Amino acid sequence: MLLSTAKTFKRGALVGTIALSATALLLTGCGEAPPAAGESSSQNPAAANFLGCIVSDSGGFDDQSFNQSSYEGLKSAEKDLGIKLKEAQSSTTADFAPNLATMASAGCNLTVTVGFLLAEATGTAAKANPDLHYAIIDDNSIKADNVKPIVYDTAQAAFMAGYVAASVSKTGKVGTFGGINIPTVTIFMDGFAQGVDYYNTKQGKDVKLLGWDAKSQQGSFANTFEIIQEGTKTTNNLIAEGADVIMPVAGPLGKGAGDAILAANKTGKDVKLVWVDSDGFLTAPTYKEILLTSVIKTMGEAVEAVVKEDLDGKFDATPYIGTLENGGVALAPFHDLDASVTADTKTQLEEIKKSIVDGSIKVESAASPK
Amino acid sequence: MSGTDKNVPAEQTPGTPGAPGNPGAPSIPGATGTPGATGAAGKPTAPSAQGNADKPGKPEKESSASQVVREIMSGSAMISVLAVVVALVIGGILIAITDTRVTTAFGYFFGDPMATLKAIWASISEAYGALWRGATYDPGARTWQGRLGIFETLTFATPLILSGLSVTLAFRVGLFNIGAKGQIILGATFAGVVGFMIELPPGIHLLAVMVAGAIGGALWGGIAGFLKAKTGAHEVIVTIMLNYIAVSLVLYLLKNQLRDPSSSNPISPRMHETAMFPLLLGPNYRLHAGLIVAILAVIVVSWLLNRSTLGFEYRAIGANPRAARTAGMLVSRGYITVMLISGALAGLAGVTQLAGTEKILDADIAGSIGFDAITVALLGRSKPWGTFFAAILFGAFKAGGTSMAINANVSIDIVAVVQSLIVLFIAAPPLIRSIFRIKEARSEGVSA
Amino acid sequence: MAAPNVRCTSRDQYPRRWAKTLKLELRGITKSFGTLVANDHIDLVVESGQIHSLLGENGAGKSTLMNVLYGLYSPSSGQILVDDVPVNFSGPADAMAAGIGMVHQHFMLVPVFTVAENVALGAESTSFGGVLNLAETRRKIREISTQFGFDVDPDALVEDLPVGIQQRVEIIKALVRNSKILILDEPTAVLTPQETDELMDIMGQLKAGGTSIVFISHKLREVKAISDTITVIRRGKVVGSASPDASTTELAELMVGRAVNLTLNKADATPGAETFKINNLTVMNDAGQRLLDDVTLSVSQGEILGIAGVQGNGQTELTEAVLGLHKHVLGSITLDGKELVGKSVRQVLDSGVGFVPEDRQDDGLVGELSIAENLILDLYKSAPYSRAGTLNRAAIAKNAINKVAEFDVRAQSSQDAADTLSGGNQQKVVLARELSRPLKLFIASQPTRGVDVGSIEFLHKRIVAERDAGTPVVIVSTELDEVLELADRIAVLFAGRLMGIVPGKSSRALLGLMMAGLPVAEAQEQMKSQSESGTTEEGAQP
Amino acid sequence: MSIITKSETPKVADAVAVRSWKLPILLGVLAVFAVVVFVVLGPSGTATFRISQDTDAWQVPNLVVPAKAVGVLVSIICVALAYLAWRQTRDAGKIAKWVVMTFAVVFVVGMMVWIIGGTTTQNITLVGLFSGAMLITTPILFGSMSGVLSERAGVVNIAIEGQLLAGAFTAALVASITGNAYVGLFAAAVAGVLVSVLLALFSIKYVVNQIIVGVVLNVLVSGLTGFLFEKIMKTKVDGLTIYNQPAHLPNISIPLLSEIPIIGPTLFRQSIIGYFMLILVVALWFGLFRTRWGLRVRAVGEHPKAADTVGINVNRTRVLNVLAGGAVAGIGGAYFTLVAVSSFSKDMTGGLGFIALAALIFGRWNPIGAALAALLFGVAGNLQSILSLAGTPIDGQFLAMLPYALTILAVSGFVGRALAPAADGEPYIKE
Repeated sequence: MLLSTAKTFKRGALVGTIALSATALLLTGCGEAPPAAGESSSQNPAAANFLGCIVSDSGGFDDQSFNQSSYEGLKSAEKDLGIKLKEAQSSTTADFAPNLATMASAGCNLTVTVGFLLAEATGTAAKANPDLHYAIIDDNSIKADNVKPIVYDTAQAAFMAGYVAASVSKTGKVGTFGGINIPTVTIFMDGFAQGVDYYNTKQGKDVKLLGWDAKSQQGSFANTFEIIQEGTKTTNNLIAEGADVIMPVAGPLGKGAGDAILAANKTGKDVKLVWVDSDGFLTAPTYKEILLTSVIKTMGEAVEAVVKEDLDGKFDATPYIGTLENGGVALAPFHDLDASVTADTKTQLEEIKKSIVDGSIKVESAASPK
Repeated sequence: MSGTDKNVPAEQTPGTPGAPGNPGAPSIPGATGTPGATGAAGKPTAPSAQGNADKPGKPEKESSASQVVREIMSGSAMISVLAVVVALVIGGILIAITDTRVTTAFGYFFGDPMATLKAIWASISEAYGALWRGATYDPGARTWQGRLGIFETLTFATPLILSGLSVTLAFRVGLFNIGAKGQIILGATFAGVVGFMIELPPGIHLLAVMVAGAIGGALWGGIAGFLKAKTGAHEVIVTIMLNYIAVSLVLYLLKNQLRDPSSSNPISPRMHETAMFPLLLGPNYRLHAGLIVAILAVIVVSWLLNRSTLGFEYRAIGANPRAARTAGMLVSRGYITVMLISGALAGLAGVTQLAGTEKILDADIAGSIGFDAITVALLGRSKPWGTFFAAILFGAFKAGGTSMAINANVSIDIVAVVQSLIVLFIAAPPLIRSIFRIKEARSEGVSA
Repeated sequence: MAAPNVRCTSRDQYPRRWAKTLKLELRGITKSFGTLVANDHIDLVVESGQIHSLLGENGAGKSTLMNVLYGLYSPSSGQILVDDVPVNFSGPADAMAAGIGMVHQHFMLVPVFTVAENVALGAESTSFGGVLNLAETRRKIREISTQFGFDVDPDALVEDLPVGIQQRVEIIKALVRNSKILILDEPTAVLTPQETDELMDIMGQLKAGGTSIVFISHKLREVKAISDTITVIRRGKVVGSASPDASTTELAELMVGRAVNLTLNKADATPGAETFKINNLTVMNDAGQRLLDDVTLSVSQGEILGIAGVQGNGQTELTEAVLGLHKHVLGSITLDGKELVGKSVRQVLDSGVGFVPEDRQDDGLVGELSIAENLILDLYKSAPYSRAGTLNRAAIAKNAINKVAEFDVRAQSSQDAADTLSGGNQQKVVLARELSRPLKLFIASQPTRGVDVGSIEFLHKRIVAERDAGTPVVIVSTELDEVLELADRIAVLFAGRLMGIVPGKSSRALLGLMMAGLPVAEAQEQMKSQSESGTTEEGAQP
Repeated sequence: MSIITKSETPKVADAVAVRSWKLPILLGVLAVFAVVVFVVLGPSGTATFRISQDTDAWQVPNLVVPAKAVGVLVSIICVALAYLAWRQTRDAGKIAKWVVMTFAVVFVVGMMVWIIGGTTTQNITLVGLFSGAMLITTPILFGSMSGVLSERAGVVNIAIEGQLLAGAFTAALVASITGNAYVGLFAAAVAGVLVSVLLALFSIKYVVNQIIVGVVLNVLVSGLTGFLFEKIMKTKVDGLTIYNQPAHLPNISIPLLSEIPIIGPTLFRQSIIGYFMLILVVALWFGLFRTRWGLRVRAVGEHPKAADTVGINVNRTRVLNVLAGGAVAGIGGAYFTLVAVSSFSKDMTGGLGFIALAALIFGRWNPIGAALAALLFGVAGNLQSILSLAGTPIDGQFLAMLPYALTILAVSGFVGRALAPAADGEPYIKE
């Protein structure tokens, strides 16, 4: 930590703001002025005029979930394709419409909106600006020529996660909890539940799932996507109830869950974490040692792809539905905990994936995109 | 409370820290509201009876021109303007020192000092430029809506006017209504029930929605008023708690009774077209007829406070509930009715949000309006028209803040910083005076 | 957290409490608040071991001066010398360290603390680490109590104690701090005549022990009775000094600055029908304690009934119950045969009751509202001041101009806030409002408290005029002089009970005994036996 | 003296004629509720309370009770007590304290059994309930101690939320930069003090209404931390948000004590902040009621003028107390980012500062009372989470309302009268 801090001091970028120490300021103030440089040249002249924009929901771009993944997708489009980027975070529902309006008046060629909550505002903005393109993540309700819905059948990948979770559980209990009881969350939990059930049927075991009852669609929810310690609290309770593999579906609260597990493992437990949305091994390396796997939604890739299509003049409004088949959803590698998953299980997972793709295993969730 | 008569040694009377020099000037918000004076203890430390006899008349007025100038300079209007300026300057400093261009340029400050200054200028002018253009007029914007940000400003101001009035009115009766948030939520919920569950002919429908919203807000405000009147429960605590309860309640309803049946998300169906405020400037702008409702509300509240017997009761209760009671006014009824009206105003703010801009009810309908309402009322010095202009200023901050966040990449959180600083400075005129070295118009014994 | 400038009286000094006396001198003390000069070049010498009285009207600047002396205010100019050494007080701690103690007019006791805690506060005995050692304080309290014959329980909560005892606690507080100069600010305001006499005794004992006393009062009789020297203050200036032998009239003229008529010229009452009756009135607080217990009395038209008693013996409750301000009321109150109990304040006022509350600032006026608005504070709903819920500003302004002129309210403009007025003018506003409509009953509590002598005369005349117009009048006052002056009959309340009703010309001694809790028959009995044995008390002369 | 001593005080009388029916009515309603809900709608089967965790060295057997039978028993007791309360009110004008206390305890037991019996799993870990509650209780408790400190001295502290948030933010930032959690902890205390400086400056020096200052400071801190979070903490260096990866405070188990059932895991397996909290509560209670400092602080909060006349510097006492409160709340804020979770997020205090205010009132401005109230709110909050795991039919939103509803009842006088220090919120101005 000290080392990395030292590195930053050299960078000099943020030092002045943070350290506020006169000495540091003097030291850094003695640097040399850089040569006046022109704008960095972009690879593609068309791209340089292309404005890609993104509007988050109240989770913000650091939610380690769909806002972040989508944002990173657009970021890599900026880097890879050379487009320009504008971003807006919404802190309340009332921010959606004005954010979208400002994007339109700034002339955004493509605006990505993240989350079903933005559907109303996105629909309105798309109607008002028929010449601009929109893509909305996790919503398939808007029917318009200039709006591309991007949705995921996440239950498919979550099914595999449920299966593998059940297989590694020593206590015979696995757990999950959500941020808020909404479809984009419960679809994970439905798939996970069915994966556990499938494992029980196949292996003749009785692994219990805590925190979600697929039949009644009721379960454990933190009622927030923002207050991280609620994730810690819920995870502690799951651990106390005996769960030893836990899948939080609550954006930033996943960090709270990870912290709870790290703390519990210090007291002699052996609890594992299943990350969602992105590969947690890469996005949340703090939890490497407890990370069993992740249920990935490839939103970043999807966003970048849509940008590329639009840039190439190939924008179309057909919904993109991410599945195991097209790689839109996937189960991440086991990374450091590879050893905890038996070879048998790995083989079975491969078979399950095939069966889901060919339809012989039906993963059903009320929340699955139609 | 800040400096009204009661807690000051009587001899000190004319002009206390809270009351700016100008004799006719409004005392600062807290002074008019005196929530604390009626609060927990309710017994002001009365100055000695003997001392009161010492209270002098007003000192004679100078008539020189310089005196006039000084009066204007130290008057409340000038304080307000200067408070805004200081807050913006502090905001600008924050923007500059967190801008990587500035910090980078500072890295070679001694090599090229101008570069740092240029970077600071670029950083601040970009941010505030975007703020200004977003709030008023932006010739470079692509869409008409973006070009005339002034209408966005008014759109944002609409619920702020109504909820600000809600806080203002309660202030004047000595109650501190922190519950605008809950009242907005309840107002919007009631309005929603009428707006998307019932079909009515145009005109009547909107009217019914407004009435329902007002009732919803009044109900929530009324609880606090009732408990204050009947049990003495401090309205600040009760309204804060009611805010949380309102959020939980509406979340529950949105998951069950009020949920859009075609969706499994906790949001309501869309309002019927007949239940919505007509757009004032066509589909290009979000500005809706709710603004007219808000302006009418300002006029009504202004009349209520200054010209009506009810308002006379309210002012008397707010300034001295015991004297009001002795004069035959029903203080508890005053508390209840004012919280009903105050709640109804906040409820109407919820209606303008739902039936004006949002169209769909979700648990977040109140956004930050509830707390902004408090700052708006404070900035407006608890006067109806003051609240109106304060709401427009904050609406401009909101509209401009969006543009600033997107076009200058400055987080909109800075707006909250600037707004709260404005209120702090306005509440403490001596601080602003000392910053600008303004002498007070009249000599007085301040200093605590 | 201990404020460093607090110097606790060290224990080894304690036995020497009476060993030394102090002389106090004020030279050219001036204290101004903004443009107001409360004290103007005041010179004063208090010789050691003397009782020096400071006489002045309400608002003459006595309290301000004493607050300067006690370090609460810092003087704008001038010097304080203790034993000829100039001192500079930055706070009460310094004054206490210099040996000055003060018993404030409004007791400076924390109601929810015990006696011991109050006495300890600021001069705490502590053991290791700042832990309170109240045992030491209790011991000191008992010691002083024994010496002066106080009966004070160190562990009683102050809020449960009667005011007389609270005053003892204040004196103990000063003595524990080794005060050699004691300032008593209007100490008799809350006492019965007998308690006043006892206080005089204590002052005598203290003086004998070497303590110098500054006695502040506007009551000529007391000042004459106890002082060694008298200094008179008017409008912030020393206007003269006098010996205790000076005549009452001389002192009064010195104090007021002109010839004053100490007795009110009023005709004898010509009582008419008994229109106002109180029967078996009991008032309770929320806890069920009886603040007023089974009181029965009646008042006739054209008669003034004075209600005497030490503050806090049910007078406030009596008047407030008539107005309808109390929740728990048993019995009946009738005016012209109509029951008032259970009616709202509005209804009571509308039935023709004029009411002047005890505390005009808290209950009588809304300071932030204008004088004009205060003049219609309980009339705003009636014509011509409002119509259909809308205020008629012109009528309100016109009324204000008339009333200000009639009652001689000294204000720049009737649109000024009421709290810019002086106490006397505020009281005039309240009386102007209450006397400006046809009344069937007029009740005034402490009608002249804190009012200068000039205004007192005026207000008294207005009240008598109301009586002469045929209105039944009830006057509540803790100033026995005022009751004696105004009342045609006097009722005495003690601990919420009526001790009896006596004629307006009754003796001070009799009233004093009743105020101390003796029913009228017993009091008369005791008077008789005392006059037989020839031990007439000093305060017994009317 | 004779006359005074023999005289009665005016406050003699009997208390018969004035009765408050608030409490008997409340108890009656609850008793009816108990009969209807616990008996008529009561679950069959058992309710299991697990007392030990499987990792505990000292295992205590589970407590298993028949739900319906307990429901019947509880209802009978509740009805009987409500009747007793009614009779006592009628006859004596007031209710004996034990009646209300017993009623409360019995009712809560009945409620718990009913809820647990109604869940699908019909069991609950008590240790999980309490130790998990600490996650919420700790910041609430620190916040309410900040409130105790400033309000006992007469300054209303609505800015607790802001103090907590400032502490959480600063702890995260400084602990990230320095890599040392203890430095972060110290910085958090400083940040809390800085918020207090503003509170003191505006409310004491400029005598601005204390509630206004508090409300505005909350907005200010929220905006400021939000802004700096966006501008600084989100900065990534080599893909890592290096300004938002605070070092953690380790948990320290106290040998033996940590093995006591329920209490051990709840109180004696905590970080240094947790132990500081325990000490703080006791120290504040002792300090306030047993030391010179406390006597003076209470005097300043009750009757500042009286304190002034005995040489206590009222405004200095107030300022120092407000500052100390800020430090305490700042440390409470550090708990969020140094113990509870491992990074800062916007507005992460989520209104716990306001609940701290509620706990302060609920606990009647007494450190011990406020601590118990904080525990109650923590348990209520965690119960919601645990019950949703156990599969309760009760909607979580209603449990979420519980602390707020309780607070309203408390300030309305249904749960005992809450009396603030007499001069709380009153500025003290002397010439």
